[in-house]
Amino acid sequence: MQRVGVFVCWCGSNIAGTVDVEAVSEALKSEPGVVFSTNYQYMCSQAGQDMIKQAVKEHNLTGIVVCSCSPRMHEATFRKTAAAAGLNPYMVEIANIREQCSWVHKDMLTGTEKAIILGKAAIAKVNLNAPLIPGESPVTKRALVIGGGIAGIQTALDIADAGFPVDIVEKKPTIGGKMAQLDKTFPTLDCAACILTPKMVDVAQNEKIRIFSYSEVTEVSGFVGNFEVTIKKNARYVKEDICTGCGACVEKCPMKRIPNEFNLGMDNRPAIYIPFAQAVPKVATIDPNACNMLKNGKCGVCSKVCAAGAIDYTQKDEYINEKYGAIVVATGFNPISMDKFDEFAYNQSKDVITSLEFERLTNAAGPSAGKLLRPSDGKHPHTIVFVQCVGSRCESCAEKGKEYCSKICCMYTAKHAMLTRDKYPDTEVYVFYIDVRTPGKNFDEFYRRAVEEYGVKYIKGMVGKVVPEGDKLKVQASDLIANKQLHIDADLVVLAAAIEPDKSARPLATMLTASMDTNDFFTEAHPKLRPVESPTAGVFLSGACQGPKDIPETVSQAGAAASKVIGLLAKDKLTGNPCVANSNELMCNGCSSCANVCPYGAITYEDKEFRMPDRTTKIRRVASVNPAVCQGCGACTVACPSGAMDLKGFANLQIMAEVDAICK
Amino acid sequence: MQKITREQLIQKASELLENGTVSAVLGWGIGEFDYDVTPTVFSTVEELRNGFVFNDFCGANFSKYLVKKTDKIEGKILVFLKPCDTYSFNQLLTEHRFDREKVYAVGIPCEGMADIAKVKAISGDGIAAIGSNGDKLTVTTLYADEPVVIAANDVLAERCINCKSKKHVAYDELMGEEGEVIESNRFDEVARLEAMTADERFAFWQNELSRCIRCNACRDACPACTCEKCVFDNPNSGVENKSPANEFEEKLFHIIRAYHVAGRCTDCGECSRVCPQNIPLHLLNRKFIKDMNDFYGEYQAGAEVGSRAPLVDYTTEDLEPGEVFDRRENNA
Amino acid sequence: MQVNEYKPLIVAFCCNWCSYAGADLAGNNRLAYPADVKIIRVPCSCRVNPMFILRAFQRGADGVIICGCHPGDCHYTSGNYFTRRRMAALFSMLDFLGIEKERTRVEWVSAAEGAKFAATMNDFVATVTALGENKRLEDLRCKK
Amino acid sequence: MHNNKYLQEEIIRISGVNPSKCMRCGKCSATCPAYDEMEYHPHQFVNMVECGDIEPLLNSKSLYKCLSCFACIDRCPRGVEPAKVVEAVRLTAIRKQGANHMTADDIPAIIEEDTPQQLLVSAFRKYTK
Repeated sequence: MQRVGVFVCWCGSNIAGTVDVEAVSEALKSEPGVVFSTNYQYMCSQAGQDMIKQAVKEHNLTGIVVCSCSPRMHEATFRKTAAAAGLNPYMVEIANIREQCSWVHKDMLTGTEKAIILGKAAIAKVNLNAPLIPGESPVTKRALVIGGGIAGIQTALDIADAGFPVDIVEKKPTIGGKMAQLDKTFPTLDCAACILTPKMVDVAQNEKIRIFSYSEVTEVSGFVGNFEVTIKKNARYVKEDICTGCGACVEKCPMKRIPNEFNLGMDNRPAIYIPFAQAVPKVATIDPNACNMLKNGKCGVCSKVCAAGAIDYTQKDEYINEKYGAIVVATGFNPISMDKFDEFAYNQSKDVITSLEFERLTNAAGPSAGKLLRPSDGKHPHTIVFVQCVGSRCESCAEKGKEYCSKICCMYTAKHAMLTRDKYPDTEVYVFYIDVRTPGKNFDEFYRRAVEEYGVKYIKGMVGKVVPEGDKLKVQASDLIANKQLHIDADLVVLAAAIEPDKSARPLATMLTASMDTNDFFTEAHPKLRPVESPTAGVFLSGACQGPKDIPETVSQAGAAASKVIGLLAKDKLTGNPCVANSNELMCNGCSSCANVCPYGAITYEDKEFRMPDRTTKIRRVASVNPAVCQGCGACTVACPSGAMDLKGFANLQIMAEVDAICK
Repeated sequence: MQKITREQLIQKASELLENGTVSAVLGWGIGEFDYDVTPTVFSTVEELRNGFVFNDFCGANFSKYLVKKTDKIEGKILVFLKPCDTYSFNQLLTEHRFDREKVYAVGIPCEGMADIAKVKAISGDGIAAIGSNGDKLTVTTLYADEPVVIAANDVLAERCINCKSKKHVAYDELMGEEGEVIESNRFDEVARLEAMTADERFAFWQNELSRCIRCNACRDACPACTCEKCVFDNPNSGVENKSPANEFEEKLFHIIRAYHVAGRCTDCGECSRVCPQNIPLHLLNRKFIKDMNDFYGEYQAGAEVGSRAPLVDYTTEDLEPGEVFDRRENNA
Repeated sequence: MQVNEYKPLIVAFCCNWCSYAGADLAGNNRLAYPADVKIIRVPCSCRVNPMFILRAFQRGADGVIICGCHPGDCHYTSGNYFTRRRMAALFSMLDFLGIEKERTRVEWVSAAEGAKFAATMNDFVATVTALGENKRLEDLRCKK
Repeated sequence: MHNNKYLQEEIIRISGVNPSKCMRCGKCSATCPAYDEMEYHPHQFVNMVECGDIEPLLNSKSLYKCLSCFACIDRCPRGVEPAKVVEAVRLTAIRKQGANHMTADDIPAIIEEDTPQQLLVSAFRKYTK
């Protein structure tokens, strides 16, 4: 039994106006364990807190019950008071007699009666409280960034800048991501490569950063501060440390007709390739599905021309195990497939392209060396129709589109339209839109410039169908303002395809026990207040894996994620929430029910040897909770049939004592 | 009425003992009466010959015994499993309750077991011997001059009338022919109760549960109740309670027991078989099974090892607790 | 002499993150509901063991309500989904045993729904008051 | 604008369409093959029903220009189903006493030798009570 002190707060007249505080402190005096009971005007004031400290000393209190406002308000305050008085802070319980009593009941009699019952419940609970000490765990001072696009690059640079080592895992042969494929960037129109590639070089040259390109994460275990990760380095059949990236092999490779992923299949690359000139690492990679040597053992040209002797046809996938304190997910996005949008004739005509393909067509390093030419016949297009929201905001067609707004399309379409008119003033440019959404610094001005200065024809309405006819594309569309149906003979149709999270995100989320929404975007710990943290401690989110984002937003989120990681890695030890689940091994059946309901993967099993009453020993499978991972929800405690699993601070006996006190 | 005989089982067990595959046999042993068969561990062929029985009263589900027995015995233990027992066997494996490597499971066919209460209702008390002859039982009693002959089908246990499966879902070796999963009417009685008014149901259960003497036989026989320490025996659980002081505690015990095994109960019916007060306890379990099938899709505990029970799973579209009743009213 | 008006005893389990905060908000906005409702704070609605509910009835509660975050909003991501399944099964079972189904309820109340909290409690108290005393699950020894 | 609440609810009920789901993209009208024949276009049907501005639709010849090809239903990204709205307005119009759009007497004038009988049957289903 504790020695409990009860402190009833008046909260001025907030409580005392409807609750007879004197009667409450008097009534609670005779409760079991209570050795001291008083009331005071403002318990949370310095004087009130001093009163508590004084009482702890004078009456040797081991438990404190404060009947006051909501624990969400001042529980932390009174815990500090208790700690200052030399008590364990978790020996404090609050009876909420303001928000849940004096403020909702008008009558003094009922208010007082209820306050007494709430006080009794808190006393019953505190009698069963035990001092709790938060667990501590060490922090591995190294971060893992999964994904090497602009989000991952920025996060890694920022973390490395703070002095912590960072590894980037990128599944493609080079970092750079989607941004490397872009031509210009809105709203300032600087060239993507000019601002991205210096950052890529920074990454390559930063001593704190290691790049695992052409690699993927295959296994994650552990918890915040202590993750253990297995990284699979796919065999690229080229020794990374020896290859100089001279490109002789690429030039000489006889297998030249492999669709070039970097240019979205609009031109070809050889079987051995470097995705683009500024690739980091600038190392060749052999495509095992295309290389004759790897497939049939015939060829070997690259090996012969390689002066450095970097080609190694016998290279195997390599598995690397590393420990990390924090993991940042930056897996990015992809445009959705246009295969199911028959109405736009994407699969029927080469001249119906996606916006990302348009980027490559206008990029100086692209398949047409930056000249805007029709993919079908290489002629200059005179009429171009841009269609927005293709597959975005698409509720009825879940099998082909996405319900959400892809956010970036309005701006890049304005950019494409503007650049086209700028470079080729003889071109007619139409943009069909449902809404133009341009919130963001200098964004709306940018869009208006496209209309007002560059004469892009923005038409409110959607394109209904595109029919290839001869060398033209017959576009049938609505003009809702003019209330007309338009028929346009276009040379090129550009579809602003919706974007979706990368396919690798879902299996990764499972490995990380990080949660996702129905669209496979990672869920943030709090949509407003913790936007770059995943609910799983130690896992952070950067860029479009969390939701559609443009570059400025991605970079700022990347920086925010980095600062969270730095904050974590700067600590030598992590202090946990002490109100966590714990399993009584003597009663645990090892049945796995608890682990099945744990959202954090905090429960693991081990075989333990037990001494039986008959002096024999028995090896049993029992659960153990990792207090650094457990967040204290208590789902496991109810899943456990034997009651072996309990929650500190909200134990079965404590809650039942409250129930009993209320019902008595 | 069983297709497999005691002699065949003894022969199989002897073989496996002698060739060293197993070092012990978990089987049915002679009890005080012919209908009172006791689960027994046999270590020698001689013990088998003297003490092993197999008749129409061998309902006991041995799966549960494996939890404790596998630790006590060096080498493997042979266990005979009727089709319904194999579900419990799998469920216990799902819960990691025993080491599969230590068990040699022999699946045996089952034609349904007899309910001694039903036999007694026909023959009267004082049963001295029960013989089996084809599909007839010959019951000799102390008070009647002539033995009473009863059709085995007339005294079939409720759980066997509503048998859900003649298929073995786990075994190392199968004796006899494999059967099929059966479309049974096992939920009819639950549905009948559901159709009653709340007052009628309350009266029904009041009548049934008030007979409970808290002997714990249901719990002790239940293959899902294998807790190292039951909450009702644990002085630190806050709900320890060893004898029923009043009718509420019987209800509490049976509700909580049914809840604890919900999603894990394979509907083997041992609870009702062993109840000395003939309380239809299996209806509580079946209610949970029926509800979970209705709410979350068909699920048979123990049908496969490693499956996830409905109560430790969820979908974001699950129905709301309040909708449960609307749904029933709409279906009615 | 005036007959004493029947006052039910209601135990409300509220999750710390949404419903308990919703109850606080009801207080902040001075939205009245009967004093018969006594709130017990739990970290998440999934902490509520069926045992607690039966215990409350045993000790003389007339109604038990469990409040949690709306499905999808759980602070612990999935806790209330488990609550939803557990309570659907348990309440259906209590109904099967003939216990009035109106005595038990699950309600999702967010931290912003002070008005919903008060309205829910008013409604629940009215429903339970209409039912009268819980006689089917109480332990007579525990009665005053 | 005249808001006819009763008719509005009636049309929403008959069609089973929720016009407030429309996000005004106009893809229905963009895809409509009978667009030029119509005075009110598919997106306007949805919009006017949403506003309760029903009378002009009831009196419009557009009702009988819709081919019921369902292209609008297929293309609508929000699942609004404009053709069902047109159908519901048409039903509302012809359900009035004597408001049949076609009578048996009209047939001989428009019939041709190779007119399939099925066409007449469906036309009757569509245009008469």
